[in-house]
Amino acid sequence: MELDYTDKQRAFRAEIRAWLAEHVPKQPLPSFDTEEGFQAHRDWERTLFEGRWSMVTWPQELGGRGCDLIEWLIFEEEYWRAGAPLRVNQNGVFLLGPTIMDYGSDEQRQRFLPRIASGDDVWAQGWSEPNAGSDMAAIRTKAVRDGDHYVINGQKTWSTRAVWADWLFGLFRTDPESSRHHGLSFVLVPLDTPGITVRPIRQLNGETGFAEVFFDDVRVPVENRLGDEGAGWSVAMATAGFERGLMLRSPARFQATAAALVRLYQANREQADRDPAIRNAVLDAWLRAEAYALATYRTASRLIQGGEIGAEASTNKIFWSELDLKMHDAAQAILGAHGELVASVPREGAIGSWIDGFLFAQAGPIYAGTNEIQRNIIAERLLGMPR
Amino acid sequence: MELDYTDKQRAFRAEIRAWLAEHVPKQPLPSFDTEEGFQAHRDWERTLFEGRWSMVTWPQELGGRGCDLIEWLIFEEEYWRAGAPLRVNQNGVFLLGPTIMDYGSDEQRQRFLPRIASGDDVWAQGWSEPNAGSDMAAIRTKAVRDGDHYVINGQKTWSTRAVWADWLFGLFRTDPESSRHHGLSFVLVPLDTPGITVRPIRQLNGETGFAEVFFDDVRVPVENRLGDEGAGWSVAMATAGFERGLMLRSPARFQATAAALVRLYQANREQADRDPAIRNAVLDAWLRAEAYALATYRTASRLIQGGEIGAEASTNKIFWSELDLKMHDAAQAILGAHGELVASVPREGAIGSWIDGFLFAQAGPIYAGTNEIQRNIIAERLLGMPR
Amino acid sequence: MDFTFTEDQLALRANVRSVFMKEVAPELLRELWETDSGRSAELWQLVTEQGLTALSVPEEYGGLGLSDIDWVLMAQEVGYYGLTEPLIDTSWVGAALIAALPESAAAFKDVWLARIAHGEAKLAIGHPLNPLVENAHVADLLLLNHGDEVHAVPRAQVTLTAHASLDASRRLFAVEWTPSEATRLASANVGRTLWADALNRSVLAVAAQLSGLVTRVLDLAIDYTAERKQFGKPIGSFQAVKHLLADVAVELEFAKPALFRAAVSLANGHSLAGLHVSHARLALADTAALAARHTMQVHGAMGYTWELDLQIFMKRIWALAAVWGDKAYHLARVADHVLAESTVLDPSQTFAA
Amino acid sequence: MDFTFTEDQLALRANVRSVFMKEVAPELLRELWETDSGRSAELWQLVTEQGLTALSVPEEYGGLGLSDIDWVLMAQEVGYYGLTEPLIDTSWVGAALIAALPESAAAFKDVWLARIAHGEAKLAIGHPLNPLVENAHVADLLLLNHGDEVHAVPRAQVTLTAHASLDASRRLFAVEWTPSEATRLASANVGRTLWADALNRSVLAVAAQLSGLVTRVLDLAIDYTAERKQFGKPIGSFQAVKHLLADVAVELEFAKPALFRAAVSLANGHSLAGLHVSHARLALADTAALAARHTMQVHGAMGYTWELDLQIFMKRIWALAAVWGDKAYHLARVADHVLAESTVLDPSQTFAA
Repeated sequence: MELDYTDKQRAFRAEIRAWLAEHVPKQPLPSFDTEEGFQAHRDWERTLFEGRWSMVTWPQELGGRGCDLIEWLIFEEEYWRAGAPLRVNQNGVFLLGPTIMDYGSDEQRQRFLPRIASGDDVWAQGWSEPNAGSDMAAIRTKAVRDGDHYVINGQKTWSTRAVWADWLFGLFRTDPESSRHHGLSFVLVPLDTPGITVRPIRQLNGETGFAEVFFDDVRVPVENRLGDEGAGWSVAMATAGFERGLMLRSPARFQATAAALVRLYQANREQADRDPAIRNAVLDAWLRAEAYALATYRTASRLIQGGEIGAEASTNKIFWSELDLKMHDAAQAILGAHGELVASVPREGAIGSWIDGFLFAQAGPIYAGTNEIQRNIIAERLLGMPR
Repeated sequence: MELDYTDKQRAFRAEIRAWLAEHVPKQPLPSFDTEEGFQAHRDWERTLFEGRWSMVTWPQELGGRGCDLIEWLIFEEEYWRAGAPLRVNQNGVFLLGPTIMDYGSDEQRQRFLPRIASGDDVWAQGWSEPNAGSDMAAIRTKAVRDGDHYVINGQKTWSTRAVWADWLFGLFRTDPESSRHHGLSFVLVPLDTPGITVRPIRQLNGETGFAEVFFDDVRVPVENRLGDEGAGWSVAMATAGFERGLMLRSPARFQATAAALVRLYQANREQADRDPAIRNAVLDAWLRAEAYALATYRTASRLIQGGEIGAEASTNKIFWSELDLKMHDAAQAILGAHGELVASVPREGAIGSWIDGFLFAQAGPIYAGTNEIQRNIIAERLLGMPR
Repeated sequence: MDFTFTEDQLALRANVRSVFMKEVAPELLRELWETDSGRSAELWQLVTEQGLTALSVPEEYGGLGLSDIDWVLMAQEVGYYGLTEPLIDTSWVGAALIAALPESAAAFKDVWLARIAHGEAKLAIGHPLNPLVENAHVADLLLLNHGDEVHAVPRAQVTLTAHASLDASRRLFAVEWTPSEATRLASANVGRTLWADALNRSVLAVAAQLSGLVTRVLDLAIDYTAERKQFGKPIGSFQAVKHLLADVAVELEFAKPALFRAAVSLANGHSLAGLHVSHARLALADTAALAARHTMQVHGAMGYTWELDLQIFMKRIWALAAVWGDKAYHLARVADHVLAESTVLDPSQTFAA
Repeated sequence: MDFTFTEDQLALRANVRSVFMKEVAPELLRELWETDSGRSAELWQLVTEQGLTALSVPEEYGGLGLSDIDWVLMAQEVGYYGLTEPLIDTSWVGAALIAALPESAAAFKDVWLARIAHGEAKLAIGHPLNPLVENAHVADLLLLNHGDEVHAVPRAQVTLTAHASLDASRRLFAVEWTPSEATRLASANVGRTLWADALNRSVLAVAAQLSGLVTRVLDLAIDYTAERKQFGKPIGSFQAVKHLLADVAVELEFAKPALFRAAVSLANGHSLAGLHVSHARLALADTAALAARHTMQVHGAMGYTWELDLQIFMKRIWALAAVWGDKAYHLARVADHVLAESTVLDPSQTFAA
């Protein structure tokens, strides 16, 4: 057990810190749930790519740096510390990218990965359907084989980034006779294919972070399938594992919020200390953000030594989503009567005002598998309790 | 809505307060889970009876005072305020007594009620069996009709007071072909009947508040059945309703604990305020004890006007049991390193030291139907959610 | 001792409820979000016709002379249906404040209480506990606090700056104004009591609205979880979903009696009315925060959408969290009582005046 | 940067675990409850044979020279199996304190470190944070604090008064003694650092035991809920029961890394070792309280019995809640760091020395 950074790691931190200091936009970008903001964030992805910072864990030949997970954590720490923009292509960089590396053909790797890295292709998710939310195996949208193509009919929903994205990845039922998680395939779909209709979903804050996607005889070449036909479920499980696990929410994100919360408390201490429990909530937030970072370093160390990610992906999901709620509850308690005001209390970093963060935090225990589902998984897989 | 006490109610309060001031033992009685303590508590029941205070809601002709529920609440408030002994015959006075009044024959009323009132018969509960806990309808202990008798074979467990009590009431399967809540009968069993073996169960604190009761060809006259043969479930549900509901835990009990907690906090304020959240916990305890009293007055008012007790019995059970846990957690936090010491921190009132109360509070969310079962009941019966 | 509402009170509530159910639909609330004023002349006429504007105006001024106990039931319905017309500030809190003005303001009382009763005036109330004044833009008259003095200022004499709330129904304004002899209705000495009462009444009104809001989000969640199916059955049949909503039901069951006691204490001028009001406020704010969280959770991603009505009521819950005093403020009032050496902590004091 | 244990460390743990599993059975713990001393010569011999008494005694004194990082794994097992021999106070905290004594105490070190390594001495430690001294009745030597001075007092020179804990395994004593030149091992100036380290090490030991205890009660609960049936199926298949235990598993998953970081910081003399130790202690105390409550709940009434082993470990959890500093004490240490103006709150500082 060795908890010091190596000289190489320190140098890496210094390099990214310096680069970010120079390149991070001085003014926050507009929300990527607007057309203008989406474009600005895509441009930022290009800037990152030019600095070879867009996907540091990817191999050198793909424009990455071949970083291990510890370096990735350092990168994320500096990224959030600098208040750099949110990653509009998170779906591509953190979810699809690693999945293609593991399950894609050489041709697919060549075709898709560079355009993810450069921000040329921004990706949307296509998991959920109206009747397949927590119960993802209930997917019904069909992809019927017709020669060299699949013909897709049906509907996806909660498709993150789909309003402005270029491509969508998702699970489709290629065997019409199948049920549950059999007979599904993982298919990549250009969102400009004829027959696709994207209907934005307005969310709590009035913006449109996700969309419904309707498929009406949409023809997609068979070579867009990732993995074997009918083997989509296991491919998707790998992707979902990345999602819930290490990549979706890096600790640095919550450490940034916790640090901002401490500063908010310090700046309003007289107001805040009228309720003596607020100090405890602030300290607890900081400790938990720290604990989340420690657990991630521990998992990263284990993975570097050849371990595999397991049910701790589910414990992560519960921990960060509940921490995020608690931190924003504490912030609202400090802000008191000013808490409900939309525009008045911006906070440092990229997440916008506290009330924006408060609304966004509400979604945490729901997306990427509700926390109830995660608790089932923990009980059954980590603790071995009966189904 | 009229939230003042009447002159008659005020006079009643003054009367019981004066009587208690004169009669409550100056030294706490030994625990009624010991032979000596059981006898001392039975004597106290007799003292109460002589003062016509043993069951104030019972009719005058049975030695009660015909009090309504508001007067009962006033009685309880004064009883707990005076730190009077726990009621060793709670099962008889609060659970079986009202059940006999509703479901018993005249002969049964004559036979059992006066001896409950006087403390001559102390009653044990016989609900649970080893495989029928939360799932009470899984009862298997048989009572087979043989002429004028039932012959009982089987086992009960968690039988409160059974170690020293005179009688046991419980549910037995009188129709051997039946299943679930059909074919059960409510039977009253003298604990000195041949064939009964009582094996005390040691609980967390090392004492024996309940017991296993084994029945080996135990013959009980048919006239000991309460209600019709096979109708035991509905009789028991009425009893269990009293148990979870108004009678089992009067608000005054928790108000007494909350007041003691406030005094503990005030006496150790410097120590306690090192953790600023403790003040909030103390205030929250006081408010919740107050809320529990208010809700009970509201239910009592409704019942007096002819309403019926419903799923709020389940909300009560959850509320007081969680409140009791929280109050004792707060007390332990105030006591700090002294909290684990068994003998050193007695508290006013009848419940013994804080650590005794802490251990006892652990049972609250479990007995009389676990809080998980209560939440199911609330969801299904109060909120109308699907089974 | 009788902790139940009268038949009359329950009948009045049933009537208002059936009217609101028909006329204050979520679609209307959404439409009003998009309008400049956010307020509706039709809704105001509706509450006037229902007699709500006259509810607690004394009979000698043409009102119905009802009490805080009647109002608390109305305010629950206001919360349940999400009404944001300035009814409570005008016809409950404002009317009560004006009715309590000393004899010296007799002429003012005559004019304004009659207008209020007839639905011809809207009021807004400004108090240091709230940084902004709700509904100032549609008020004919603003009752404003100036170091405990009570001032009555026509809208024409104030300058308003709008501030957006996360709840688009709430219209909040910073108010610039100049106190003068002409605007002063009551001195600081007299005003102190008037403001204390207005504060308690406003806090009670917030608590009552939260009570209605909790019931509303619970109702929405119960309906949704009965219809929505996953894994082949309604999600409402899963224990985890049941327990999330049962938790809310338990808290509500024990918050409502505190609300009703507070109404009685306030109506009767009970010396502990402030304590009782703060108790109700604390219990309902906690319950409402839990209700928003748990009902959102059982809605899954649907709860996060603009499309479902849940958002309307969740946002109201969040927005009301610190209106008329935050948790710290009300907890301090409780501490002042409970921790005072002179306080007798004895159950016989639960209702004592 | 490598946040994993070495093969050697894990092998040592596996060995100790298999020995404890066989030799430190719940039945033995129950038997010891009934004895006067509550301690067992056989168990002490066992830990000596396993090399645990020599674990962190420096090699030059005949020990194994291992570190706090090795010890934290051992202390988890001590917690899991409920061992209450004075092993941690003697061979970890006590040995480290004695090893750190200045050269002036060389003769004392020679004698006592050798005795400790060979299992020939038991120590008890007295510090103002704890009102009572554990295991004083079986200690050959008491290390006692006197205004930061370190005193070493043979048991014959102290007067003991026993106090019962709710955990019958814990034997606690008020200690009367007279500090003198003869008993003083280190001045206040030197002692201050020694005591600070002893305190941090003891806090870490408590946190590690709590970690083991949480795992133990979880294991008991998982077994029980798999076997116990209600409504025709194992209660462990009910969602409410699953979620009660999953909640504990989540908290434990994020408390353990804090525990291990604290061990590394302490072993390396990290300037923030105290903060890291307090973090681990807070996280594990909260986790353990939750674990006791939730595992008790899923056991139903059985959990409330003397008969089941659950009580042995729950009571230990409750008893350790405020040993070597309560929540307030450790939270204050966190506040001193986090809220200091001079502190840089930056993720690059997570492991910084």
